Amino acid sequence: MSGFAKPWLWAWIAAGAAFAATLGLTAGRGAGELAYAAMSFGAFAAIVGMGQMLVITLGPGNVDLSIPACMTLAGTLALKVMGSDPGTAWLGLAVALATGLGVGLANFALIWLLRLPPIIATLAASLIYQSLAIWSNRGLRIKPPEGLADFATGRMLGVPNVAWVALLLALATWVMLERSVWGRWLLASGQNLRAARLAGVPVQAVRAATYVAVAVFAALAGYLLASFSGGAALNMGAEYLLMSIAVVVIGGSSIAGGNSNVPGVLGAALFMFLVVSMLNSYGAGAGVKSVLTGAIIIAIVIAASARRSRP
Amino acid sequence: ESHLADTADKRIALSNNYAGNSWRQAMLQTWEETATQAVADGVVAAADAFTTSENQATEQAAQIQNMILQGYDAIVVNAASPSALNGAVKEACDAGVTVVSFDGIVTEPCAWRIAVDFAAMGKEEVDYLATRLPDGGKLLEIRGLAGVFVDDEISKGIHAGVDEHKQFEIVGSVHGDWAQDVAQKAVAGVLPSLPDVVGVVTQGGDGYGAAQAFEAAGRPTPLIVLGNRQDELKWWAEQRDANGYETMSLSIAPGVASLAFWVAQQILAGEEVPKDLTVPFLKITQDGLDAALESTPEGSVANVSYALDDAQSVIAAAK
Amino acid sequence: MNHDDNAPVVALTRAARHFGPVKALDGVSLSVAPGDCLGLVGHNGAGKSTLVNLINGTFGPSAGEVTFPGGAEGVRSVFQELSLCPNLTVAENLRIAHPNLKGFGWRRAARAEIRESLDRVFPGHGIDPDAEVDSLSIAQRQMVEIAIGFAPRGGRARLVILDEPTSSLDAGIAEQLLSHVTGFCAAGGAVIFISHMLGEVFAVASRIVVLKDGRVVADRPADDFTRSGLVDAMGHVATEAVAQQAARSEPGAVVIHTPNGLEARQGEVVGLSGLAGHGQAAELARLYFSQTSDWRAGRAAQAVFVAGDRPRDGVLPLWSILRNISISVLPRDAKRGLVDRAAESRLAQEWKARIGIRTDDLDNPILSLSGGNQQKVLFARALASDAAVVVMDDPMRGVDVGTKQDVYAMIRAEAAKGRTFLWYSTETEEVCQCDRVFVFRNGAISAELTGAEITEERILEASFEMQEAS
Amino acid sequence: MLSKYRILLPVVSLAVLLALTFWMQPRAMSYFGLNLLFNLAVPIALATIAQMLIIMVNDIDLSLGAFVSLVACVTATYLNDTPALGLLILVALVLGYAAMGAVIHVLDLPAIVVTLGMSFVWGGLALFILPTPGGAAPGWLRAVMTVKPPLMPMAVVAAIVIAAVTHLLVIRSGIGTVLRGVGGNARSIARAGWNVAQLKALAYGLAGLFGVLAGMALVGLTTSADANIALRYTLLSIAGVILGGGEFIGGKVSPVGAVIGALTLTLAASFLSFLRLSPDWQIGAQGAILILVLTARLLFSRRGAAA
Ligand SMILES: Nc1ncnc2c1ncn2[C@@H]1O[C@H](COP(=O)(O)OP(=O)(O)OP(=O)(O)O)[C@@H](O)[C@H]1O
Ligand SMILES: Nc1ncnc2c1ncn2[C@@H]1O[C@H](COP(=O)(O)OP(=O)(O)OP(=O)(O)O)[C@@H](O)[C@H]1O
Ligand SMILES: [Mg+2]
Ligand SMILES: [Mg+2]
Repeated sequence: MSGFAKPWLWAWIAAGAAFAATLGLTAGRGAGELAYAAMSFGAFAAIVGMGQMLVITLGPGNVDLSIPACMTLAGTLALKVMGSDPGTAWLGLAVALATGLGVGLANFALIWLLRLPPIIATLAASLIYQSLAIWSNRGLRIKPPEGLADFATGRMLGVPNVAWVALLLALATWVMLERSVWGRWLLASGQNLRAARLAGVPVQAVRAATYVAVAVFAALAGYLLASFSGGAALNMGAEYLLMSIAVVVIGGSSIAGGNSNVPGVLGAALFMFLVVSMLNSYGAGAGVKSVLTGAIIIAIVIAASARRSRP
Repeated sequence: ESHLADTADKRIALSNNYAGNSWRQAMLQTWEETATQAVADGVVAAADAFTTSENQATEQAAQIQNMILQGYDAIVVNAASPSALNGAVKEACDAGVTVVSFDGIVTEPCAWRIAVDFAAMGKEEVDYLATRLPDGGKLLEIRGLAGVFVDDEISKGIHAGVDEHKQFEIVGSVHGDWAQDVAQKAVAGVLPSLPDVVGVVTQGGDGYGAAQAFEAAGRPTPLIVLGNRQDELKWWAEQRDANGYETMSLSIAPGVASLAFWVAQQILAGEEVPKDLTVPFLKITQDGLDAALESTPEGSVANVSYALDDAQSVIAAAK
Repeated sequence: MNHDDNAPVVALTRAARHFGPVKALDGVSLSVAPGDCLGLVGHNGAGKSTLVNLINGTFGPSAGEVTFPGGAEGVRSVFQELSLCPNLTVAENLRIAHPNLKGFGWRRAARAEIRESLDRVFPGHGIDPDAEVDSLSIAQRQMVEIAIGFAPRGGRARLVILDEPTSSLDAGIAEQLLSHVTGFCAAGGAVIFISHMLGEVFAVASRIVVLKDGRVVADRPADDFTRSGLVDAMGHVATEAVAQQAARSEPGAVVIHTPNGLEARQGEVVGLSGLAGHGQAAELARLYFSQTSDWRAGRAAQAVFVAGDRPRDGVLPLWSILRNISISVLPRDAKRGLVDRAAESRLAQEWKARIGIRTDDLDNPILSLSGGNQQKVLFARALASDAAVVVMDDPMRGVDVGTKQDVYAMIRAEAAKGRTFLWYSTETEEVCQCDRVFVFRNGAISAELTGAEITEERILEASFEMQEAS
Repeated sequence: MLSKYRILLPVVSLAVLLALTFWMQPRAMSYFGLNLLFNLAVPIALATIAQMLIIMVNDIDLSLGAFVSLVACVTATYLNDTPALGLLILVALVLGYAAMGAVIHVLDLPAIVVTLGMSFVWGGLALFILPTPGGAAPGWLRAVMTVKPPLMPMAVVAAIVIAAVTHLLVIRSGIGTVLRGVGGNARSIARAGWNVAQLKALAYGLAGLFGVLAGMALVGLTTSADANIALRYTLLSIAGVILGGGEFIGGKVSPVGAVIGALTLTLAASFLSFLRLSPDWQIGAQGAILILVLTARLLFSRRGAAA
């Protein structure tokens, strides 16, 4: 909203600082490479992060813990259907997105029909999706069709294709949140569901659409990641559970709901990659790396919130 | 042969803590094949496999306790932790259950251990590099999951190897969590700040990811010691055909589960079996590559299945 | 404790409180002595709640000072917005306000104390001290809060500040409160009584202070005021009896018919009455939910809702005033799903002027408005839409007299244009302005009154259990 | 009124599950069997109580699993080798938790974020202490966790004691009431003159204390530790609180329910292993049973109360 200091700025500042610190080691050599890698890998975090952001915007208690399982399931099914055959990329995409749609609807059915708290519903459902992924393919790694793999690892105008996808998606999400009626409805539902309903917002439709959106985003990320890394693996989504939540909050979205922030998610996605790279480059051990990552996350959140509460 | 009949009414359980990668899936597959055959042949009454929903020692401890309750005669366990299951394993032993651990072994003295010398495996990687790159150079190490026994052991072996071969220096070390997408990401992040690297030492399963990261960064592909996943082997074969790339693959065969099954059966049959057994690791060289590729299903891992004879010879070797 | 009877309990000298550019209080001098019952009145946003917060120390004054010559203990506040812990029981809520209740058996002591206080203020209240506040009606919660205010809590209440305590109580219970306040002051206690119901203020206050835009414009004994004089002092021209019954149009077709027997025609203002908590609010909510969907919202909503319980049902707290006004009409003005921001701000400006929302910038957060002004925003939200049915759940809660008259007129005008209003109110006076009234008792309709039948007596009669036979 | 139903559901689900387990595995119906079924539930119950104390003040703790792991590492190393230093570290950890609560309140930070960050910090510290699994449980701790009391196995006795103590602390005591009030309406607590920062520090400090107890109990059972040993306790404890009738916001929690929730979760996993499902579906079945148990909440939820 107008008049506020920009909470998303901090994520970008932190990303920039981590970038600079890494390059400090090499006196600037490898800047292009590092930026390129950050954009490639940040893209996946950004895509799932934006989905998670939409859900978190729905208000306290709303979060999707089935993102990793959904990524894995979508990636597995898509690659299985494609079976490395050329020209099946679109078919695979359709299968992945349909998987996301199904997962999202199933999650929402649990939340709405059975009135389970979203945290528990998505956690429990994710175990089932995991089983489905195991059952469908028993962990066999099928290679993506060559054209698709080339697209996923390729670049356009010096920017990775996956980053372009994330960017387009971010643009669409931003327009949806900031300019569309749906966005207003989502933000209203996140502040006070009952008040929103009484103000005429079709809250269940909004919630359903949001849970479907996060699953579709996750499925797309799973499809791209599997294509990017040469096949789906049963554990390929694992690190995106905490990651998706971290990029939302580092990006400056309010965890209390009703307020969200697309540019912040992008900055935070880059940051999460760069900070690990920085610590790796400085040769930090696993323990130091973990402690510093945690400390930096907290520092960013404090900085962003201190700015916000003193307008 | 006479020992087979003695165990016809015995029941064996497999306690597994993780099913989320192709190695474990192949392991479960091998177990199932061995078990189905053994039950059909009347060797044992049952040989059921159980997997926990989370890769955690606490869940596996509970799982072992349930197996005790279910009255299994032997529990074959691939442990999430070498020591955190000791309480549950002790309880099993006290209840008269035979416990055989493999791959991820347990330190509780009452259990049997079918161990792979992970440290030796790590050292052999560097030894191999020393033969291929006598001038030495800078190495990148890709580790597994922090805080896990196997990761620490292999890494220790690698560092011991580097200490021995002074011409090598490890200039970067990242955790790839034994997942190739994670390894790819970690390597891509650290590469820009690294000088030229001549070799990559891995823990298996992450070599292909490393190769992709080098390619994406536009760097020449160094000598990467690979694991046993089919996609790694295939990539190796492609590189070999294209430019004569030469390397080696070191790993543990998931089929060691079948070895553990037979060892458990032998113990139940009353055979005298030493507590500590060793299996060799699976090594694929340039010459064996094509044969290995041929016998490995698409997308799976290179494997060896063990039979009763193998178990008997491993036992005999340890005596 | 100081036993000097003449020393005031609290004294404000040129106390001021600014929120940025807003001068909520602008140099107020005031003192309250034991035995005083001070009626505090003023338009919405005049600074009454701010004054309360200065006295109870929620925030300090920007200038001037607040002193307690006899010490600050025994000064209690009952806040405008309900402030109990809903997850605790009634007795446990007393424990929150009474930290010295300790040790084994504190529950028994707490239970006894709150029961005694409730019995004293609201005889026959029927509230179980072990009931969770969650399970109480809004009126019962208000009663509990008042009872906690008057409870001894290890000492004695010396000054009780009541900020619109009767806004959700029905007439009978409000009457009990008023008589308790009178007795309390007669026994040497002091009370600051804030209300927009001038009748109540005249009934209890020994002295009336009128606030206007953060300043005291009148401070005289209650007897020196007349009702119209008081309204004048508050800064509104009395538009008493605006067009009473005047523009009553011919009612049209039946647009609403519920299984309970509630019926409304096009262009009608239908009142729901009866004692608080007898199912009116539930009936309205049911009706509204049946008219609208959880799943779809078309360009034009069939019904809109004006909430009385603002934090629970109305306000979207993170948003600006502008966004709070426009939320219900977004689909109507949208172009291809995108919000038409120019139309949105035009609409909000228009309603700010029409309904008199006191703010200098519609982009301010809604929570910076006083309670009554937030209520106006909710009215604006509903009336700005084209919905044929307007459902109002006690919407005048905390709205000042002047604004009320404006809103009554607006409702009449809209009804004349063919809209139907369903209006639940705890104030019989308001219900009497309706075309048709349904009186509720125990969740069912006990009487339907039209035209000349709508009188205070008939409504009261239908509200209470009457022996039909005799 | 609601609080009475709140406890009913967990009790019923546990009873049904227990009956089914006994039916399928009569061997479990013994002193020995009950102990095997439930002894690993003891640390989970303690962790669930810790999580409940945080949820009680409207926050959520994503760092609990990492924290319990850290405590386990400290217990298996310092507390065993140099008890005084070990104790000092554990006390410092509890104080650290209290400080975290105060900071969250004073700086008005979202707890979910801070605890997410802290989970990395605790995890890193645990890796420092135990880069590779190991350590050993102090003898006395091992003795406590494997003691064989008469009549009832240790696991059952411990569960009852934990439930009783926390019920007295959270539901019956005055300060517990105020802490629940913080979850219900922090503003009114502040207006009544309480220092909410102190109260939050107290709630977090208590949570830290129960987290420490959980870690110690765990090491007493497993005899050694590793840096990842209890990571799943984070989600498990949240599920336990909800299963036990607690709610995420509004200070509505039940300690007795939380303990029962922890027992139910543990039992659910055992029950499934008795079913002998195909390995492919073993993981999914855990999810299914969680959904099934929670679906019973529907029977008790207020119909029509939601918008
Ligand atoms: N926290 C705040 N920030 C900014 N402005 C505020 C704040 N609190 C009050 N105000 C402003 O101070 C003025 C006085 O508000 P106050 O709540 O005292 O009015 P009131 O007389 O109680 O009105 P009502 O009868 O509507 O309750 C209003 O203009 C309001 O917008
Ligand atoms: N919500 C509850 N859950 C479980 N048991 C309860 C609950 N409320 C009361 N009890 C039981 O009922 C008994 C009587 O409760 P009651 O509150 O009347 O006792 P009290 O004497 O007022 O309290 P105390 O002396 O502990 O302060 C308690 O000892 C307690 O065991
Ligand atoms: Mg006010
Ligand atoms: Mg008011």
